[in-house]
Amino acid sequence: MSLERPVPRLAGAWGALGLSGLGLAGLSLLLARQEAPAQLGPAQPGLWLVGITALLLLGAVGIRQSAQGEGHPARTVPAAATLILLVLAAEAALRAYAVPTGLIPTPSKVLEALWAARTVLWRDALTTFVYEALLGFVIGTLLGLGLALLSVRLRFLERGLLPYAALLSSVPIVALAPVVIKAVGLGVASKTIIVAVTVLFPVLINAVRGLHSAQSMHLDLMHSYAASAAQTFRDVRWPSALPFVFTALRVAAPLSLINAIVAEFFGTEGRGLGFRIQIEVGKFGLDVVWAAIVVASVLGISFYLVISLIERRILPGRR
Amino acid sequence: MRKFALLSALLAAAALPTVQAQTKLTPIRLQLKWFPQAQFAGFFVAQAKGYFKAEGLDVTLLPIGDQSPIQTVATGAADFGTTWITDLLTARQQGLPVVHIAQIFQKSGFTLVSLKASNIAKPADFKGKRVGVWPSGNEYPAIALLKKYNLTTSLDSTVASPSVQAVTYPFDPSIVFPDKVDLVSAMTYNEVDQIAGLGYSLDKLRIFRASDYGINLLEDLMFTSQKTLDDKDFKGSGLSGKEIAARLVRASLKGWNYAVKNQAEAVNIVLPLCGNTCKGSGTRADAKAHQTWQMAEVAKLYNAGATLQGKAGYLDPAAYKSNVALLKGVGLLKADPAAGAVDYSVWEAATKK
Amino acid sequence: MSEGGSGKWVVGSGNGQGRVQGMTTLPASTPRRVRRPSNLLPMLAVAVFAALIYWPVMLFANQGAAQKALDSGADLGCKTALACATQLRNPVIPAPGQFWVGMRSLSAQPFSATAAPYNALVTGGETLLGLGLAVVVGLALATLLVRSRSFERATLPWLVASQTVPVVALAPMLAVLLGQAGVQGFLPKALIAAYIAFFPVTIGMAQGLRSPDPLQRDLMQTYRASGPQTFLLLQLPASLPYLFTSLKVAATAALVGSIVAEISTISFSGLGKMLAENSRASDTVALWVIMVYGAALGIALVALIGLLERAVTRWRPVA
Amino acid sequence: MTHSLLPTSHSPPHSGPPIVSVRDLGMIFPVPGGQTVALQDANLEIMPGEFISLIGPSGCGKTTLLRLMADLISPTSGQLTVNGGTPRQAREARSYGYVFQAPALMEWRNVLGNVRLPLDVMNTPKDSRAARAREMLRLVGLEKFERSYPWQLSGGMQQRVSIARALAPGPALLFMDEPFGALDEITRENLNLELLRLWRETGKTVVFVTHSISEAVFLSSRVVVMTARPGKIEGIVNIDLPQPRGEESREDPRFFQYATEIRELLRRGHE
Repeated sequence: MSLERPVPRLAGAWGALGLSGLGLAGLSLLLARQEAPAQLGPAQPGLWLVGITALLLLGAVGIRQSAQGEGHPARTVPAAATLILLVLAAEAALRAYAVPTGLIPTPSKVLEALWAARTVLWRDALTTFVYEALLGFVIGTLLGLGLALLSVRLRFLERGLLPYAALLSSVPIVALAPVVIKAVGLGVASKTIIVAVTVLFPVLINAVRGLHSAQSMHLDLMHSYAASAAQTFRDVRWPSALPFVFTALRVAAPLSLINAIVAEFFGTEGRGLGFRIQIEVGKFGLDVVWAAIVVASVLGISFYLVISLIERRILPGRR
Repeated sequence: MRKFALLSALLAAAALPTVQAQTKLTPIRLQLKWFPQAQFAGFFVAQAKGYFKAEGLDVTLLPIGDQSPIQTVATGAADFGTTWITDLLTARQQGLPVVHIAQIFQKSGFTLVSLKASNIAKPADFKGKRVGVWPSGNEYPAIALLKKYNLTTSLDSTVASPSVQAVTYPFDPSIVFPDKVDLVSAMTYNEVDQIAGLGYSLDKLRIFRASDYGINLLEDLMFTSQKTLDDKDFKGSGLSGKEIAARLVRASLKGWNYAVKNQAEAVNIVLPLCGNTCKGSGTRADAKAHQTWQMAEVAKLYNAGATLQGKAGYLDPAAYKSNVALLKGVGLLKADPAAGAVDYSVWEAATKK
Repeated sequence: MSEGGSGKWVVGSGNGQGRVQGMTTLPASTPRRVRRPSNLLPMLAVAVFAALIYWPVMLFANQGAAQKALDSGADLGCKTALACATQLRNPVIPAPGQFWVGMRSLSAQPFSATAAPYNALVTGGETLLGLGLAVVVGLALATLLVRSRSFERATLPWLVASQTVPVVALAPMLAVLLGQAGVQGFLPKALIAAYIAFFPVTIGMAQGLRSPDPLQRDLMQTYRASGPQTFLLLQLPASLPYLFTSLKVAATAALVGSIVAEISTISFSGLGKMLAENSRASDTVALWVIMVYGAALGIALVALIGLLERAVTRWRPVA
Repeated sequence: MTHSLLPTSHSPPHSGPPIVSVRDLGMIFPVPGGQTVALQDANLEIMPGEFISLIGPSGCGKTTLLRLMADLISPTSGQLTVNGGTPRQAREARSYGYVFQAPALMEWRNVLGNVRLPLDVMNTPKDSRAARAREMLRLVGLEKFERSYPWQLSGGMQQRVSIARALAPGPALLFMDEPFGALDEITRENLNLELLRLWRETGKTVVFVTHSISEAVFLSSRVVVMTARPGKIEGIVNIDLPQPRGEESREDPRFFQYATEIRELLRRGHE
């Protein structure tokens, strides 16, 4: 579709990117002196903003040029440069407008908080990610797969239960959190259960869909070999179901972390990223709040990537 | 002829604003700290009785859930707000230019409640117990109280083995009490009655009022942003922000004075305004009864301290100083707030005192 | 519940996703067009079974809570845990009678400010507006992604990352910032819903815009069709089925978004606001009623999108 | 777009300048780790009114040659003129119709809408589009199906729609890339007859890519035999069977001679 120049012009790209990045970093440093304002609103925000926008545009040109071609840098530089430039621009803009930390912290403040609160955030992440999200994810997946196998074997169950599962999957599960926490308690277990329930339905629905996706030609082939039901399952049904299951898992992975955090808003025993966010919001420690969000985000992406990696390992050559 | 008519119409339109400046009401958004309930009776009364209008103000009262009103005011989404002093001072520490202008409640209504059967007789007994607190900035009275008795909580991330296990939950005491915690947070005017509604009549409860133990962290106060106070012509009203603030405080205090004197009437004004939050819980799930309780309790918080000396709305400097000391003690404040944190001139202009 | 008989050309099969590796579920092609027996009877049987076990499950859940309350000396107006189980004022699971009373009291005057139907309509409206915004943004982003490889390389990783950010943590701040810009009331919640919904829509649309086969593109080239003509006559109609599939996924998420936004921002109405209020007032029965309304709303939204899909993509064979 | 579709006196071949002229044409595709010579030193002239078939094994460059003529790709060497200009000019003048291996119909347009598509794109007068599309449908015998959607038609019917679509703007030149390759033998022979009738009635020049020797002999006035690796033109066979042709033409002894000749050429290229 897009007619892009075939000649990589990385050299020019580096120039534009470097200039833009250095400019934005310089602006931020210049503006650093303008901290601790008496009130919202800068001296000359318009002027600063024009500068920031101009540098961003320059960076955009650089990003465009660096994205040409098929080399490794052409595939990695643009995304990295986008992040770096946007972070720098946010830093400069927030400083130009002298936005207080209690409202939106500058990226540098968030980085500082990330470092200063590293042990606390590490413990919180451990609770939220490992015990709530990951455990709930595993339980929900296993339950979903089990139910899927069961309902594929028992047609009655499939026809009676699955329509409800599909309906339930369009129910906002957050509404469940207060009730589960009330019934189960404030500890980690209630969050694990909530995550498991949110993972269960998509896995169940996709697994059943996948188990039915086997091509009839393949099934006929197995039939012609007089293969047993177990063999047919192992060699045809299960492999054709896997891509569907992995699609559900990839969606569910980051979602399980987010749901664990949401569930923590409804009660904790004093641990977890959701708990930390609530506590720090109360103190207007928004730098720590954003640090927690960054941690959650990085964990969510990593979880997603790991699932994708496993998928590629298990389904070689299918993607 | 036509041309002339048009011209005169234009002239009239141009003249209008100056003529209307006296009669046109200035729109004001006042951010309450919670959903509508008798906790804010004074403001609702001022609204219903036309006290705001008499001051030339057209006030919209905004409700909020468990967030801080500070942010809505600091960003200009609201012009004025009510909040707790802890909230205001921590916000200022983080660079949010908000200013205290009037103190409505002169006494803290924060309590920790336990069952008498659990044999917790004094704060020292809290050691090793489980305490339920509300996150998002409402946990500090509890922390300060515990701190006073050298107890540490799991809310403090620097403490390796806390002597009290704190749990967080979203306000509803029935989620945790009494099976999941030994002590539960409760405001005298709200949750105490809710707990009673769960089937624990007051004689079965032991109520530790923070104020009884010298932890009198002030609650509902009125504040605004520095920007509003510095405004020379607030929203084109021709009046300065300070003058508007003074009028708002004057009308609000008038409302409050009326509400605490005529509690039944105030409750009747509040009832149609609050939705599902009006009702208590359990056996006391009756909106009117619960709001009547609330009004009576709130009146006690209003009629205390400076109010008793005829200075309703005044922030007693001694109380303020002890509040700051408390918050520094629990590590929430790193230093004394700048002098600009409290602006007494608004209250003085409002009360002519 | 399958997308049965969607025709050969809906090629998304749960794994092949072209350049964009989305996190969204895909239109599954289950090309069998066999008339299956009605699910009504099995569904009914499952419903009856669920109704039958509801009572013992409810008794079990509430009896424990009642026993604990009685043990701690509460006066519940009943003597034994079993007797109390059906009349707790804030039960873990409401007895059918309690639920019915709660349902009636919250639905009696359907359009009063405290009634569930009215608030469900508000939430539904916010969600629909959010979905509408998501479609606009998603279409714009998808067009850019498909048109420009530079844009795709620079932004796609961050679009994926945006979905790992716990929006609930951001919702209050987002609402405050929007409030500063004068955006208040209905719109901030719709925007938060849109934030959640835009990603699946973007990925679905990008896939859809790429879905026309090369021959169809060549055909347009032989006509010397302009870029906009190819877009309007080929790519856009080809992407519609993908759009609706992704919208169904997005609808539930957007609903969660607007409910959470109602809980955590200044809100005068909506199911989320009701949820917050009633949770403060310890009214569990009301929470259950609101949950049921939320579930019905989720199902209604998905059904509405399904209807719209049938109306817009009338060329597709009926399953 | 001025070409009439109505039966004209069938202009005899080899009159006037060639409508397509191919000179020393070469096409090289880059592939991972090297390059593929898809077409080498191709030379060919196509006269107005001719029915030319390109035949050869997979990879002999026959589709490449057709796509070069249609300006769907650009050559790496040599000259190519179509309709007296460059292929690009020919495409931009919308002077040819193209029928693909698959029908490539728009699933969301009904049969009539699909035939109307080129008219919509080319912005012909709005009020005449539907009439024109119906006329084309009549020509391929599908006038009763104008409201059907593609999925409701058989493969053969779909391909007929795509032929009607290619004819709709009234081009003088028709490029057909194995249009009947995916169809069964009976359907294919029927469509062959129908195509011949269309060719006779409309006087178009057809360039037709096929795998099938008998199809090529039956349809063409000349058959261009191509061989693979590298793709090149092995020889050109004049098919001198009488017109109009019908089922009986397949029984003609010369039919078999031509088929044998083509087979020999193909074999020679294979060795």
